[in-house]
Amino acid sequence: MGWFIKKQQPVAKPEPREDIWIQCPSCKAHIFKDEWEKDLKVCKECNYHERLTWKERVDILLDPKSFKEIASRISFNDPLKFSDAKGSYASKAAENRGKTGLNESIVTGTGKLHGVRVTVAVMDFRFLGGSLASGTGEKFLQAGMFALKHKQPFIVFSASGGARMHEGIISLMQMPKTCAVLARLREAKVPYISVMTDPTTGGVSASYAMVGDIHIAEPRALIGFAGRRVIEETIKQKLPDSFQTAEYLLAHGFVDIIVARKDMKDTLHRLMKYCSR
Amino acid sequence: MGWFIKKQQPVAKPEPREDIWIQCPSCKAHIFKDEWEKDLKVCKECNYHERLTWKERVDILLDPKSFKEIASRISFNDPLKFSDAKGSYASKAAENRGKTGLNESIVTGTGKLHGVRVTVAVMDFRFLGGSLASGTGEKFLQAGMFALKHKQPFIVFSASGGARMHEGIISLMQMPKTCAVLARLREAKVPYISVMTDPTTGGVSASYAMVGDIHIAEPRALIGFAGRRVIEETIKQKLPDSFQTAEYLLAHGFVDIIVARKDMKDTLHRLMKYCSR
Amino acid sequence: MTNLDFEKPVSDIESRIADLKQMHPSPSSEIEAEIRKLKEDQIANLKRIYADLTPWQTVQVARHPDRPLIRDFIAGVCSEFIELHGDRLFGDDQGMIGGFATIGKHRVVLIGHQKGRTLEEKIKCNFGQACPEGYRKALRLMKLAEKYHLPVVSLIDTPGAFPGADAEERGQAEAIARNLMEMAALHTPIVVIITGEGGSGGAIGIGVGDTILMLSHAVYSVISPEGCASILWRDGTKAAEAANALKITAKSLLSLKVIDEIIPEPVGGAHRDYPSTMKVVGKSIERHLDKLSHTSTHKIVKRRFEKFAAMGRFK
Amino acid sequence: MTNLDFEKPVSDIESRIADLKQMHPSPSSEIEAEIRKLKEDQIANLKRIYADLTPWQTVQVARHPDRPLIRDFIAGVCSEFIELHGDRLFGDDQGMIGGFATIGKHRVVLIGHQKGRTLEEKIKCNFGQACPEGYRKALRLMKLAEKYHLPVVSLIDTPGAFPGADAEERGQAEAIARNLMEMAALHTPIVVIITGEGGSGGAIGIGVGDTILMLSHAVYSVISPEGCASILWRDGTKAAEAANALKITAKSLLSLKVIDEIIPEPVGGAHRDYPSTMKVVGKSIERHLDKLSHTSTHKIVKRRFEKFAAMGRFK
Ligand SMILES: [Zn+2]
Ligand SMILES: [Zn+2]
Repeated sequence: MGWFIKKQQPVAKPEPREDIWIQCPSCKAHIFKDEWEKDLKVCKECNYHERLTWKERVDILLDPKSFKEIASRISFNDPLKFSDAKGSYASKAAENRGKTGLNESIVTGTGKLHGVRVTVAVMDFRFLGGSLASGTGEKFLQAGMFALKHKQPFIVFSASGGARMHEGIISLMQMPKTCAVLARLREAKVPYISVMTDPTTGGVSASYAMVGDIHIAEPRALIGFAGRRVIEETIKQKLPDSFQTAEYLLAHGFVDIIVARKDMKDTLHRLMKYCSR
Repeated sequence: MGWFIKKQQPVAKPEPREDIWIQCPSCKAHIFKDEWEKDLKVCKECNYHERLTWKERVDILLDPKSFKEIASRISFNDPLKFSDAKGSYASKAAENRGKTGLNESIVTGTGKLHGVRVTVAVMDFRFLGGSLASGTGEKFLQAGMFALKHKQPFIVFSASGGARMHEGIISLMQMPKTCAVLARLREAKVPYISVMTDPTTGGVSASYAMVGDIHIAEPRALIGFAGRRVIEETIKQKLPDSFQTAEYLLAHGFVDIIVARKDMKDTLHRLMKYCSR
Repeated sequence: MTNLDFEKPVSDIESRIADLKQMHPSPSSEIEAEIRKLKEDQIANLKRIYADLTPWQTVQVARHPDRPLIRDFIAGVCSEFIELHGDRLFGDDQGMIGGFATIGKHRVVLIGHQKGRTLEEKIKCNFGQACPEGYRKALRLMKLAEKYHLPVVSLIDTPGAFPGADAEERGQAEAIARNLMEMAALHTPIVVIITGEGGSGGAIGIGVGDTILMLSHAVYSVISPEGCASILWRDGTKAAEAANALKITAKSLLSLKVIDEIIPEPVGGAHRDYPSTMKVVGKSIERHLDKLSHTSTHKIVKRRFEKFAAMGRFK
Repeated sequence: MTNLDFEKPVSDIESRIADLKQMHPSPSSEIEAEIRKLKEDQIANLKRIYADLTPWQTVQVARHPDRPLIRDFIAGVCSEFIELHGDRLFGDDQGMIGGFATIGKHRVVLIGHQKGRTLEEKIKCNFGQACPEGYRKALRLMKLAEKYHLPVVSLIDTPGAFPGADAEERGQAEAIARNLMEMAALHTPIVVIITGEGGSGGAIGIGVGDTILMLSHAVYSVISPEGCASILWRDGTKAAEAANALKITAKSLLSLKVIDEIIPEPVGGAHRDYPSTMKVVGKSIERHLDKLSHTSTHKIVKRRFEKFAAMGRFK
């Protein structure tokens, strides 16, 4: 009865208009901008979780108007007077500040999550690749001390390419610095929840991201210590796509739970109930 | 110039006389009995460490005449009224007692090691294969409590085929029982040194042998949880000879140091100096 | 429902009921009465059989393919469960699972062996035989429980720890041993329930608790009856004999004071009635958590020590 | 002795001395005087060159094939060393070693990277790049030190943590991170000495201490100069430039307050005179252990926190 079936003509795809469509950076599917925003920048086709700005995170995470920034005035410095081929670190960072309105790669503050007072630190990849530097470490420290003082659960969203080499050894020292304050939280039994978002790598993965009471990851987030290229050079072979994904880390025992963005707030709230003493 | 060299006639080996020779159970070399004893029953050809009786251990380990037994009157019982094809457990154990003069698979006591007061527990494989049972656990517990009370380092020589199944679940319960007293020693910072001798397997390896501050093993000792045959059946392949040896455990991170019998006393003495607070 | 050999009278009645139903698509009231009668018979038979199971029969019930597994207990007993993964060292063993759970009004950390229901699951879980990373995951979660003073609820159902070369290589002995010492000293209440098979070191590796409960048709043993038979009688088929000698049933273990309480299963075993099983298990856990919550942690840890220190029968 | 490029004047003099010795098997007193003169020259040259090494030259000295390695320091500084093996979890990494050691009158736990001298050794040690099990072994030993209140002495000499797929799989990031947190809170004194290369996360993974010492020609950096150059300039040959920009020498790090003290090396670098190097390193460690032994643990841990909390230059 084949003759009944009308062959469907391929519909000429409309040229996507940038004002109303967005293309998923991962699967290249075209998605309505409205829908994309409503889905919290998660692709409904492939579950790709796009990187968020700190503001977008806070808006998703905290009760409306509850966020109050901590250590807001702390800003990057240039301890080594560092310059590279493309110019000075100072000017590059200043340019970044201009574009993002950020003083550093992290924003810290306090607010309410379903009514529970929490301290948060949210990295923003737009600021020099979310690199870990003096300002980042200091803001982290001050937020941590605030959490300690007020016994508020400390929730940290990581998004980082690693240490900021323009600050040389000083950036490396932010690893023990941030972990030192977390040791204090641990001693005081103040909950610390680490949320790893895309990407959580290098010095951030090897410091505060990996010493949480609970490790959450967003789906498909890149998480790892060494860079893929470096590892491939070391082992002289190609790595599978699954390497260093959130799912890979879950399977290898370093992530407690993978949480989709839309469930993040509720899951954090549920988890905190178990860590209240 | 080959004709210079006189072909050596194979010397007809004298038939070894059992009264003056001993044959190494491992490499089959014939060794003078005197030498064998002088070498503490270690083969100078292949470094095989023969199993020792508790008395031989204590003589090697402690200063002369310093040993005083603890919990000496504790003896095996027969909680399940267990019988198998070869007869009752009670009669088998009694027979073993007759042969070895032992009440149980472990002898516990206190003494001096190069002048340092220590508490020791020494297993004896001759008593029902050094199996872990109620009496073993109770003697271990009492020795541990003695070490705790007197703040004496607790040194345990394991030699065991595992739990004594004739005591059923009760023998299994000796695992948490012995570890419970070790938890108390840990809390009080009383040093606990575990020495694994051939063989340290099954329930003993999965309890007190593996939770020491320091793990010593005698060379080539068999150490492991599951039996070789069971594992080979599970994985459907033959295991190498090196599997579950002291050297294998060292390589895999579960033994701190392999110590030859002749160095055991001095090494323990040196180690204890670092654990004195 | 798979019936076991010794349930033959029950199977027979079931067949007769099925036959009757097939022959009488629209049964008369007489037929209906007969079916009712048969069903009563069936229950009476189950009661009779299960009142007097031999140890070896109990083993078969404890291993029954339809016996409720940890995921069933979680679904039936917990109003919330958030699974947490991984040992933070090597892997996320599926043979041992755990997470935050709410039972009644109690927030707890729940851990336990997972056997898996489907073949695929079973393979992933090593048929409930946990690896070192499983014991280390359980320990990590127990330490988390201790930190936030959540009680630990530990569900035991394993043929034993996995006897693979890789498990050995990664320190199966060390992992179990460490758990024994850490659990002995854990500063939070621990309730243990043996729900199915309590297999040797693999069971005790998460089995050190303040209250040890056991389902009425579960078993708990230092060695499997088959293993014991093959060692002692050089004949694996003498498992029934070994099961007898080893004293592995809840009743025997209660009299040996190795367990504190028996949780009675519904008629015909837990696999015949999940809802009732869950209800009685949930209530029992709650009751013991209630009790423990009224005792100071210091006293709990002290009593736990005394409990295990007292285990043994010697002269 | 391998001479480095920038040591050409020294090499030249060495050749001339060798030539003279060859030409004059029984040298006259004049020739002997000339050789003496040349040797004085050689030392003067070494002094001059080493007084003013560029950062990149310092890197080459720090990586010199004859530079003393951890086993040399142990042999030269400790009157006793009992090596302890393994992480009790997975393995016994040769890239990180440790054990009980006696330095002067101090009993300590000593840990540190091992690079290996021969090619065989180097391969076993991953060229000083430790794996997760190395960091976990170090942590285990540090916890043992804490238990018995032994100070920790940590010797740093690594190009970085091992960047292999297996190291990643077993949690290189977690292992380093955990050490950072545990070391920050360790209740016993920690003396850190950067003896050669202080390579990034691999170095700081055992580098959190109360006193951070550094040999005068050692380097300590967030990234290797080559790595930095290839990222920032897309040109690995600009390593010298990167070394300059990164401020990786002892002098720079002292002024940045990342280290507390420079241990001066003998003329021409540690590799030219082991005995003097060992003497000065030993004395320095002893002096700092003496000092720390007079401070309460509580205060030490508090100061360690403050030390690292103060690290950073921000606006
Ligand atoms: Zn997509
Ligand atoms: Zn031999």
